[in-house]
Amino acid sequence: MAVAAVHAGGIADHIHPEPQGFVRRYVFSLDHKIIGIQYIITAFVFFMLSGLLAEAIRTQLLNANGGFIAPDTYNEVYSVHGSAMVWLVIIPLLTGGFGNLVFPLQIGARDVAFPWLNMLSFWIFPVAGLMLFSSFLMGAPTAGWMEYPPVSLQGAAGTSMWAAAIFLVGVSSTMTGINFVVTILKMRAPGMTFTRMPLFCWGQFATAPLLMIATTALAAALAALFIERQFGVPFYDPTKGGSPVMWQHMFWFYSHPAVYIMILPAFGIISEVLPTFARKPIFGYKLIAFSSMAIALAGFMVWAHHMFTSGLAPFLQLPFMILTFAIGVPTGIKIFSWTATLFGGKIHYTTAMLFAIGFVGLFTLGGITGIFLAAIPFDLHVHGTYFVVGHLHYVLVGGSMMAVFAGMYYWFPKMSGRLLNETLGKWHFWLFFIGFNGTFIPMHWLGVLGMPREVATYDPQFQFWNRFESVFSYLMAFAILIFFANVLWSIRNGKRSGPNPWGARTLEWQIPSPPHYYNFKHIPTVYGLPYDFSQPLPYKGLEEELTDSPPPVGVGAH
Amino acid sequence: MAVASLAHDAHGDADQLYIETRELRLQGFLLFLVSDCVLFSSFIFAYLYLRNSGQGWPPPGIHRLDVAFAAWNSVVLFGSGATMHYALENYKHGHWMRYMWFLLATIVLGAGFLGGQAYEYTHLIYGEHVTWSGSGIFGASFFTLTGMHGLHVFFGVCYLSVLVLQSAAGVYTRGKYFGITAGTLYWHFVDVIWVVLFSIFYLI
Amino acid sequence: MNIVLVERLGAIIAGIVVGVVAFYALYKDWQATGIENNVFKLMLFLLGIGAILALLAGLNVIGFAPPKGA
Amino acid sequence: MSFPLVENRAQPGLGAGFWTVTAILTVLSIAAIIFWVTFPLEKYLPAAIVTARQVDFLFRFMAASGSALYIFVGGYLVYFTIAFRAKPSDGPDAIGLQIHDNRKLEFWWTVIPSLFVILLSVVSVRIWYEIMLEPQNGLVVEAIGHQFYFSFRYPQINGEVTDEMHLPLNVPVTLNLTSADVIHGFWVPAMRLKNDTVPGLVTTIKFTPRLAGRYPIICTQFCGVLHSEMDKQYLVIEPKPAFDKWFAMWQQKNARASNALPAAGGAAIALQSGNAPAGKQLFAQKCTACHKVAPFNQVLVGPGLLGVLHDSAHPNLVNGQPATPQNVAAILQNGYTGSMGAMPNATANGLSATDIANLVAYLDTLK
Repeated sequence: MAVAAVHAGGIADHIHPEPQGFVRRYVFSLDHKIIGIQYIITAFVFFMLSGLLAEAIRTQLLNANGGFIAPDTYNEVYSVHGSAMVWLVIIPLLTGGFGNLVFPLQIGARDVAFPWLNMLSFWIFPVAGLMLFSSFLMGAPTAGWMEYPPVSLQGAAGTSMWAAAIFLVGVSSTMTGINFVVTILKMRAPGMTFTRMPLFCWGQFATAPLLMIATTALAAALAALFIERQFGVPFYDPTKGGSPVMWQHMFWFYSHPAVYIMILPAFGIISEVLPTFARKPIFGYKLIAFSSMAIALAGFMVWAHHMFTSGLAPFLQLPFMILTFAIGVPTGIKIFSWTATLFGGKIHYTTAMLFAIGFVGLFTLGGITGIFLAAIPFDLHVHGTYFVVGHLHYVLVGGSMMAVFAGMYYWFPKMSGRLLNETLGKWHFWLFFIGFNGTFIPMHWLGVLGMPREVATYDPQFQFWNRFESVFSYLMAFAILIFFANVLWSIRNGKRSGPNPWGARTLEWQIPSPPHYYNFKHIPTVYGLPYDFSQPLPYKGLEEELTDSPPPVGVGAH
Repeated sequence: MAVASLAHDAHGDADQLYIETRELRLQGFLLFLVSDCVLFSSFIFAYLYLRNSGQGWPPPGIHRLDVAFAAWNSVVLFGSGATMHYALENYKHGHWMRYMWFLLATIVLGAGFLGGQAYEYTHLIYGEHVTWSGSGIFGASFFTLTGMHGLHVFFGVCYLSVLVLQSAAGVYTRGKYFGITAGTLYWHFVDVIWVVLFSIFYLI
Repeated sequence: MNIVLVERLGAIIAGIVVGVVAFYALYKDWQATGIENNVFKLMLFLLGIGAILALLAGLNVIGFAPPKGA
Repeated sequence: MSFPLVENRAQPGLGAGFWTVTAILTVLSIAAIIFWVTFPLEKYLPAAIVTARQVDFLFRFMAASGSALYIFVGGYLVYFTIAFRAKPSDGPDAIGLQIHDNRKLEFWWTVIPSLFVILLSVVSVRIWYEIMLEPQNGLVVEAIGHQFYFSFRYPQINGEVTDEMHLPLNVPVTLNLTSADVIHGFWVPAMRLKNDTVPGLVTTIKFTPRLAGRYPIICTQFCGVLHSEMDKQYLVIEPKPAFDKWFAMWQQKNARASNALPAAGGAAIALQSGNAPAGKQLFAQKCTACHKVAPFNQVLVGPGLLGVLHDSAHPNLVNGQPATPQNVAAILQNGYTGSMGAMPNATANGLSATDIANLVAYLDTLK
């Protein structure tokens, strides 16, 4: 891959003058770091909103005949909870938030390839989020985040609003995907070949094509649903010749790559945090990098393992089962490599490290129940039950959200120049860990015994475990409130962190935090993988970064 | 045509920064076309899935489409593809007037294709009462797919007419003409999509 | 001061403040060229339109008000 | 000059602590395997059909191997975190062993999981075959999903059974599933088996009941506001004599109830010989909205009509009558409101007697 050769006045040297005025610096900013923080803040607002919905669900399930909210309101609550968490919290946080904030710094670029496209894709996201939550005013979607027709065809007006909102978020994801692919391919620092790129960038490089290709497949399905609901064009309505199973194909063809969009950046975060706090290089760099690509590619070929019970021809289900088992192997390699990274290290128990180790522990459990679900005979038993709900929360909350918390504690100093409070962080971790496990372990057992998914009332025999889960879910919610308090408190009076509080070796820690708007005064040249702590840093040209000499502004300014 | 050659032709008055950002913009635009292509292929999957899940095709009560007329319409569109290609080549070699004529020819042919589509739609809807939501999965898939393609062609025609105005106003110089390259790529993309749509709707 | 009035007042004030900021910034950067600035101007214009809509909604000019009884 | 990724760093011994922990983890995982193998799953969830036990076996196999794997991974994770912590004596910038990778270890932890994946695939496919290749020739029952209840159709009982589904012991069953409105999920946890009832599609599950008892039927695919209420119906598996008594009771009940058509041949419609091409023309105008010219199980609203008058194995008409030209003509004349929607009668369709004759003649040509 030809590395962007350095010519006089090229992208590497071009520093545009500092943006002036409040609107240009903070509202419609072109700076990937500000856009990253905007993504993170908006995503955490939506995280709080759909977290409230989650607690409404748990309160409703406190007793077998419900009674907290009416059944149709309950259906709206869990549908918007699912949709908001997937499309408005985890995907934007991992791809838009951390993606924008960190990986351009790590590859030694001044900004992403198309800053205006970055700004545009951010500003679509809060609008789409408000559209999704406004669907409550007109009868929100009730058929879960999957919205299977024909039920979703009978839904209230909110289902069309849901389709439009998710279409918009899809457009924003596609634009981010294009932006990131071009940035990683073309704008790495000179000397940074692919095998010298930090693993978080590998995570983004594996995710960006998924963002770009898979999302448009969903856009077509949503457009067809919208047209059918508004103009009666029969795509999915069986009485007019359409086929509801077709929606499932088109939806899951997007949604399985989407779950890999939600976990590959999380793998990237963990592969950055673990070696830094174990003070030793990541174990098996090449294997982790290539297994991310393998997972991203295989993600396109397994979508029908969500449809083993929906009338798919029996012989057609076998390849999907075996391919899904096969994806377990690269994921296993990553988990073993992370565990091996801790071997022989000097481990510092910072909160980010606790979350990273917690991630490896919990995600592995989610991965194993995923293999259970991939086996057709067992899936015929537990499809559409709380076993599935347990599995997906283990990989999404125990996986992606733990990695997001690890990322927040790790990169908050780089964002704001201040450290998050460690004692509050420890409280947050331990209460979250206990609350999370208490909430989601019993779900596996309820699923096997016979509690179906998406139900407002259930068989009284499951009442004990449901109450057990609800109590622990309150504990988990309280832990997350501690996190928000920690962030709000630390912005003003957290300990000053300086450029490199963790002694990390990737490029973003060699420049002041928060970094200048132009990131690097002179783009460094990279001549090695930075992870070996016993070697000097493999970068050249970073001498002036920490001095306060003025940047060479205006060279080649257009 | 080698994509790289598009970006590395005569530099003219473009400075180093423009050359490097042009490569980025070219790659970004191509990836946009890829994602748009996935949008079409998802709808094509839906059409083919519906087609062989139901009864014979076209469904009873709907006649086969008029292949002859559509074939002529496609020739018009492919012709506009050719004129667009010549427009770009002439621009690169500096024959400015010929570039303008070929660009105008592309716009006329593109509009002609849209006219042909409009005629076929009115004939189908009012003549044979085959409507978008009224005639089952045939109406749904045919009108949605060809309609979406038609919208893309319409947007292409608008973009090219803006291109004509900009070229007349002298926006594009010897070295800086990415707008024209993007327009050509988009137009060829729209042609390729029509090749696929024409074959799956009219030929099989 | 019932809730409807509070909402209307909020909409009017926000509409005015955001509208003024948006159109002032738009006026100041009107000459800027280049794709980044053009998109920036487009977003400012949309923000201004949104502010005007909020203002009109606040003044009860547009938007269906809930019937008197509700 | 790039940094070679080699492991010539001083390769430390694994240390005594490592092997003691490994021993403990092995004991723990053996205990976990024993736990899962001996776990009395059937005490909590009876195994109502023959293949339920195979699914339990697969569950125990995966649970045991999964627990063992998780105990090792989790165990080493916790052990390394505690054993290799930065002790205060190490000083602030102490660094760990700079191991980049270990080709041999990486080789084994790619090969072993791949072998396990192959083993798991073989086990799963074998059990999947047993579920799919259940005998065909048993009792054929239809379960139809409605918004918020399941109804069942048995051969020789005309009309539908809407309260409970009864099945005789040890008689292979072929259950055809379809739906009248939206997608439901027909699941009996005791059978470890489920399938969605998709409107416009007939899916089948085959099984052989082995244990008498009353087992709940639960809807697992969201189907509307009262989806959570759709767990009130039961599948009752009982010995043959009890089943026959129940079956006979329902035959009388439905025979009296269905007044749509007299049970016997009834007043046979005076059927002249119709002209098929005219019938074909009529069929295209009037019938294609709900019927396809396709095999019986290709359901649009009504079933496919290919070979309706010729296919001996063709189930009888929706009103329970055998598919003879007279009965088809009768149903065309009088229409029928069944579970799958309403078949309009002749007046609603605007069919004269000759039209009916032409249609029947055309249906006759559909081999």
